[in-house]
Amino acid sequence: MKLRANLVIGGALFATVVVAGALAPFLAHTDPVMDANLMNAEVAPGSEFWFGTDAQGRDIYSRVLYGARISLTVGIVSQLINTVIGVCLGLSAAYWGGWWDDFVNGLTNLMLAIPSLIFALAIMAILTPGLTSLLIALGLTNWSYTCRLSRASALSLKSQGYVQAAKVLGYGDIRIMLTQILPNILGPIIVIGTLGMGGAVLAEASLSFLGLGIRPPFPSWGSMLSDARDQITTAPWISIFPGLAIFMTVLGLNLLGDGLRDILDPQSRARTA
Amino acid sequence: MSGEALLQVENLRLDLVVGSRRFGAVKDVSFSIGRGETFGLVGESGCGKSITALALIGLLRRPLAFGGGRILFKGREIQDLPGSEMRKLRGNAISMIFQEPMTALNPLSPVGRQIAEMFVLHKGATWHEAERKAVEALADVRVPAPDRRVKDYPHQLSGGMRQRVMIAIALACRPDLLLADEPTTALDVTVQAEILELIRDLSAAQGTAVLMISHDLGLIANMCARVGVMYAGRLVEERAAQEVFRAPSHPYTGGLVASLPLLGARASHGRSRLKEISGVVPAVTAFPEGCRFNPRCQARTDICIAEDPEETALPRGGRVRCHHHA
Amino acid sequence: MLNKWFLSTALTLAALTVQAQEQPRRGGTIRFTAPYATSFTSNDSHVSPQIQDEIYTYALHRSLYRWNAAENKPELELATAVSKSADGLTWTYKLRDDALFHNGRKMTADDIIWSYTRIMDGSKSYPGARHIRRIKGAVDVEKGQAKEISGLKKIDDQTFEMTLVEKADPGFFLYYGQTAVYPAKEAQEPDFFNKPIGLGPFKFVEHVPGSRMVLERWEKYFKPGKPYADKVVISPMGEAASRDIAFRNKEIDVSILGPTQYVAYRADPNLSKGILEVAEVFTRNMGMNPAFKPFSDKRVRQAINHAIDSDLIIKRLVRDKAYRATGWLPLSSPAYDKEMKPYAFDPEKAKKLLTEAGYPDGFEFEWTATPNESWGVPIVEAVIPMLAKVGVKVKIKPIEGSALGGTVQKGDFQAYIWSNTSGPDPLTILKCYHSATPQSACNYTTYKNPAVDKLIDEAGNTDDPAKRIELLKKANAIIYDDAPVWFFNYNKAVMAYQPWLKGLQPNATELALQQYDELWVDASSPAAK
Amino acid sequence: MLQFVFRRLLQAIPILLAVAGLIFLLFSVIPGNFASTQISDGRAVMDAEAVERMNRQFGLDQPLATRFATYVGKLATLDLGTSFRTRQPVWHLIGERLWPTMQLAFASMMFAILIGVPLGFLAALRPGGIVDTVSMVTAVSGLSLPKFWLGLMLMYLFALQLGWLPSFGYGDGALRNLILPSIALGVAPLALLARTTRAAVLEIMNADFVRTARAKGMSERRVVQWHLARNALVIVLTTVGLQFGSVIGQAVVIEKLFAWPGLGSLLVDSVSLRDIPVVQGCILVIVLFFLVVNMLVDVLAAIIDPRIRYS
Repeated sequence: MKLRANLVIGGALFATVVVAGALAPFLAHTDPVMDANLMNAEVAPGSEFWFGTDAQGRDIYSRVLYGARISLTVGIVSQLINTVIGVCLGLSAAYWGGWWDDFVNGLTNLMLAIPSLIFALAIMAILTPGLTSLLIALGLTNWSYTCRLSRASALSLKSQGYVQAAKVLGYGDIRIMLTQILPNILGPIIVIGTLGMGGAVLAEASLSFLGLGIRPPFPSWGSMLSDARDQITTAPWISIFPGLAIFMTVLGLNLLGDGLRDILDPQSRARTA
Repeated sequence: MSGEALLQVENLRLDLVVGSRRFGAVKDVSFSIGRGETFGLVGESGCGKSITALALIGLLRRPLAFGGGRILFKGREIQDLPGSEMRKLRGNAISMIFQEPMTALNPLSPVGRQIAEMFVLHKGATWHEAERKAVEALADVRVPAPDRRVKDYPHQLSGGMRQRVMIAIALACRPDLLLADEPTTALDVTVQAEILELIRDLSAAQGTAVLMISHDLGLIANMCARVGVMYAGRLVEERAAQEVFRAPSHPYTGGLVASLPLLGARASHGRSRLKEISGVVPAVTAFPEGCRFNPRCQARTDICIAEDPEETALPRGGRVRCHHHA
Repeated sequence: MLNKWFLSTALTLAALTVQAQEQPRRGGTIRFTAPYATSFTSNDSHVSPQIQDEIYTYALHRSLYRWNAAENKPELELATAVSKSADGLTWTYKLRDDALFHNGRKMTADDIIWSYTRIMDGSKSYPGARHIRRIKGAVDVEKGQAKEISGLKKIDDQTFEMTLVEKADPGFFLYYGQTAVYPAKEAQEPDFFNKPIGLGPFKFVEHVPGSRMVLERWEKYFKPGKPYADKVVISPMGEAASRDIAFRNKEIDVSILGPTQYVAYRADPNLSKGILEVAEVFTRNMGMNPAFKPFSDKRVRQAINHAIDSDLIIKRLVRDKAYRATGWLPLSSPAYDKEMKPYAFDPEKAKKLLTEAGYPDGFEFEWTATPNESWGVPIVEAVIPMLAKVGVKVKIKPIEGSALGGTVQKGDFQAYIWSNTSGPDPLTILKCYHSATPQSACNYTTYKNPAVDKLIDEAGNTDDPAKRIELLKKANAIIYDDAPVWFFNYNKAVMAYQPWLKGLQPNATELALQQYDELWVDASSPAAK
Repeated sequence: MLQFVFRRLLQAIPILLAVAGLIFLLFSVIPGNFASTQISDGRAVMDAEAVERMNRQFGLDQPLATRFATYVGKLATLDLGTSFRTRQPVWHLIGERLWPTMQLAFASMMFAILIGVPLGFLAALRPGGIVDTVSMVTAVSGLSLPKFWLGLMLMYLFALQLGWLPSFGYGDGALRNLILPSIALGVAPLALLARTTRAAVLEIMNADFVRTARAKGMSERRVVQWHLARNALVIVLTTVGLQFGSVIGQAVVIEKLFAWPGLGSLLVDSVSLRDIPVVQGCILVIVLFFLVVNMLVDVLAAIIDPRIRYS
């Protein structure tokens, strides 16, 4: 019952963002980059500009729509990278064991010990600020939980009959990992990935605040919010709408993750909460 | 089973609550246990025997709920007792041993303290006294070096030892009734016999009545004078233990007995699972019309599908719930 | 024969202070902010070239000269008189005999010579070396070939002689905080910088790095009756939004404003009463790299200047917190030419110039920009559509604020947008456009024009100040026509101050640098005590 | 117990070494150098020769292998090097900043624990109830807010509008100054702790030993006091330890916003100025701090949970 509410509300919020991003060219009123028009600078929200305009006179409504693309890209791609890294390392460590397992364990502990925002900050400073760099920075720094989880789940599955059977049948290691083990541990991994997407969207905002986020021409919500922070007392709408968009998206992803967890991973509520 | 039964259960009904719907997980179950008597409840998992025990001790949790009937303990109705009254009985007059000795003890607390809690709760003992009594209680359940063991944590003990601790807890306050829910199922075969012997000896010594719950008919037969057989939330047969084995009256009981490899030789209980009865126990939400055993019954006729059989008293004592009982 | 003139230090207080009528009140705490970073570098003023650190140096230390904000020129601070030799290279200073370090010891010529020698320590790369290097023999010390700067001679305790490498007015480079005078002996103690002492109006109390520096009145400061306040607390606050809230919450006495806050403060009936504006010597510009083919053509560079509606950007985006640039030298420069007119906004002409230069369909270039609100990406974003109208496409190359200098120095750009100092000394500044100046120094657009070289050389050699100004104006005009950069604007620095803070000076070199000995707080300050 | 602590200490050493190597490699390829950042304010001017001299002075002209050897050699003697910017030992700079960061980290965790854990507890006692719904919705919302935005809002509300607290700065290290930044930093761990506690309590509520406790005839209050609380605490503790990591990470943002003189703001400044020795030192100390906190948490957990102690 409550479980459904999580899923429905979270899913609806997330779907809204996805649709907004996908249909941005149709829904947007203006081009988010080219249509700077200083004659319209800092117009308050109204019938012409639904969310008002920013200091450069750009339509915030349109920019928020296009921003959905960036935030979704950041969330989805960085989490995909994290998940792939985490699952590959975790599965192979559990499956092969030995020195490789020790190595992966060490690496995971190392990653856990460096706060991920600081790690991402370092990577962003090394690469130049931009979308690709951000995807790399966020994609390389948050896989430790996924890795631990997939390793632990894979370890418990490894000795099970059907995996042993697959071995006897002469299936290759990789094939067994992908066809026999992976499908059975996917649930919790999807949950972590969903929650991680929200984290990535927030991390983008934090990095923008520190001057190391995505820079133009992309209108990312984080950079919009960060750029508008000294206008909070004078033109609050410039930061309120991207702020709300971030809030809605992350809230949606968190609720979705919770809801998915109740369905996909009922046992491990406590550990990954 | 003289007139003054210790426990009397009448038409007990327990519901599984799903949303606004209630399913009778246990229905029309009646039995009684006399003082000092050992009564067995047997049946496959999911037949309602464990929740019956939980209902007796007032520990039903959502989504299960009390649905009707009466539970008389020493002649007093206890099914509607307020929480505080029930707590005075629980552990004190009625206590319970669970199936899983591995998890039934608090892992963060020394076993001595977990036993001592009983004396503090029910006997108003100070912790100091209680700890001392805990050593005695451990000695009673034949744990070697009890004065040292009391300081041990559950994970330091073997499964058999833990079950002994559970028994010590359950019998600490010398209850009138002990509910033993599959007390040996999770244990090594070699340990099982010792634990059963312990329960039998101590209950006999203290005059404690025992409700022994198990899926293992052989075990029940060894321990109990009388046996109740449950299937899909109903008590289908209730008779003296020897009678049940000699001439099972209900087809389900017949199946159970037939599945035993050799009476008395309880070498490997694991083998005795009810393989010979084809099919599975139906889900609570999908009990069949008519006799609940009819989909699996080889003696099924039309009436079995159409009508729910009434309880019938058997000539040699006991009851059965079957249109075609032997 | 010596060509002699004296500079008086006895400047009237009235000329300097903004609110001169009131009688300064003694006591209280001045709660200043250092707005350019989240911390100070250290307690050693020689170590950092940043304005941020000069903000505390102004309270703690003194240099040989000080900047007179009211008259917009340097004046003697630690000396009472100076004389110049006929060749204009040797300067003789008569030091004041009432300047006491915070331990009570009197300053002598040794302290100045030692301080300058320290700055030239080649193994330390002190930023002030850039200035001291103009003294003869300083480079030898830097290279380790000499122990002493040959161009510095002590005559007696209160007199010393300084010989320069070339003609220049030392006032323009020896007023920086990086050339502050330390007590020679004491500064060599190992724990000197835990509790540094100087000649300034306030002495060091504590420095909580990243939080604040606290200083208290130096009773024996050489200016009688000064300073007024008992204490100065300077908080480094790099985050504009936090500064805004702290200022509105009356927790700090001053704040440097950006464009958006400038608008907000002007619109507020209370806050608008406490705004100090000054035309600062910073020129905002887009540098164009002639190594990038289109920008090697003067007509293209002019076309860019014509294609951008700078006035509109200044009005709408910079919120009038800037003055339209009419050349490199800014309004507050002595060589500013009032006759110069800015490039007109004329897309037609821009289009024509581009066509003449062979780019009828325009071209695309990469524009390196930092996140800076006044001279970074936000400006570029507003320019993009304007340039698009004449066919020029812009790709923004975003870069971290601190990486800009290094990138430009290496010539690793097609175009950049920056804010460069364009004062106070016009000669020093225009030398950046001398072809002999390498790109890594400050000729960032590798500008080269023999006519400009000649004018600058002449200006450097003349002894007649008026003639020098004339020559520099001419050079400035040529540079303007060559348009190595898009001349965007001169910064209008804006400081918001609380009504109780008095004595602020309109310092055109950098508004955040205030002489604390002239500041005072009236009784209405929460920290008036 | 001592043996346990000792073992955990030993485990930390390879991690520290790996971190040291990793950050050295990362920051040896970082574009730009300290010298050239010095002119980015457009005021200072420095020619190529000066830049080169400075780089030579900092040893940046040496080949990578040599630099690494020097770095490792210094580390072996616990020398973190000298700051490019201030020319002071890195230890000295870090020493000045460590206490404020620890204050902030501990204060925000205390805030998170003192509110989050009881809240999660209350929520779990009546799952689906009003307390549960409200607190969990609030928790998820708290998790979904960008930190600096939240910080700004707190400043705006409590400092500017209500005038209750100072909006920025360390002051004398007084509690007044600590409150707003700790709240801004503590909201996310609070939310996570509330959720973890709730989940842990719910899980343990259904544990067999809790059923045993009820079967003993204990009141719910006793069940919670004697059995449930400590078991939930072990799960919560682990989360607390891990949350310390993200709190120290996020402190970077909050310290910058509130002008808090901690390691985080030193780190950000040093990254942008390419003051590499300080960056390396800061990260090492942050990691060390995290490891120490987690070790303490583990020791605490081991005191409560004998299974950890003996495994």
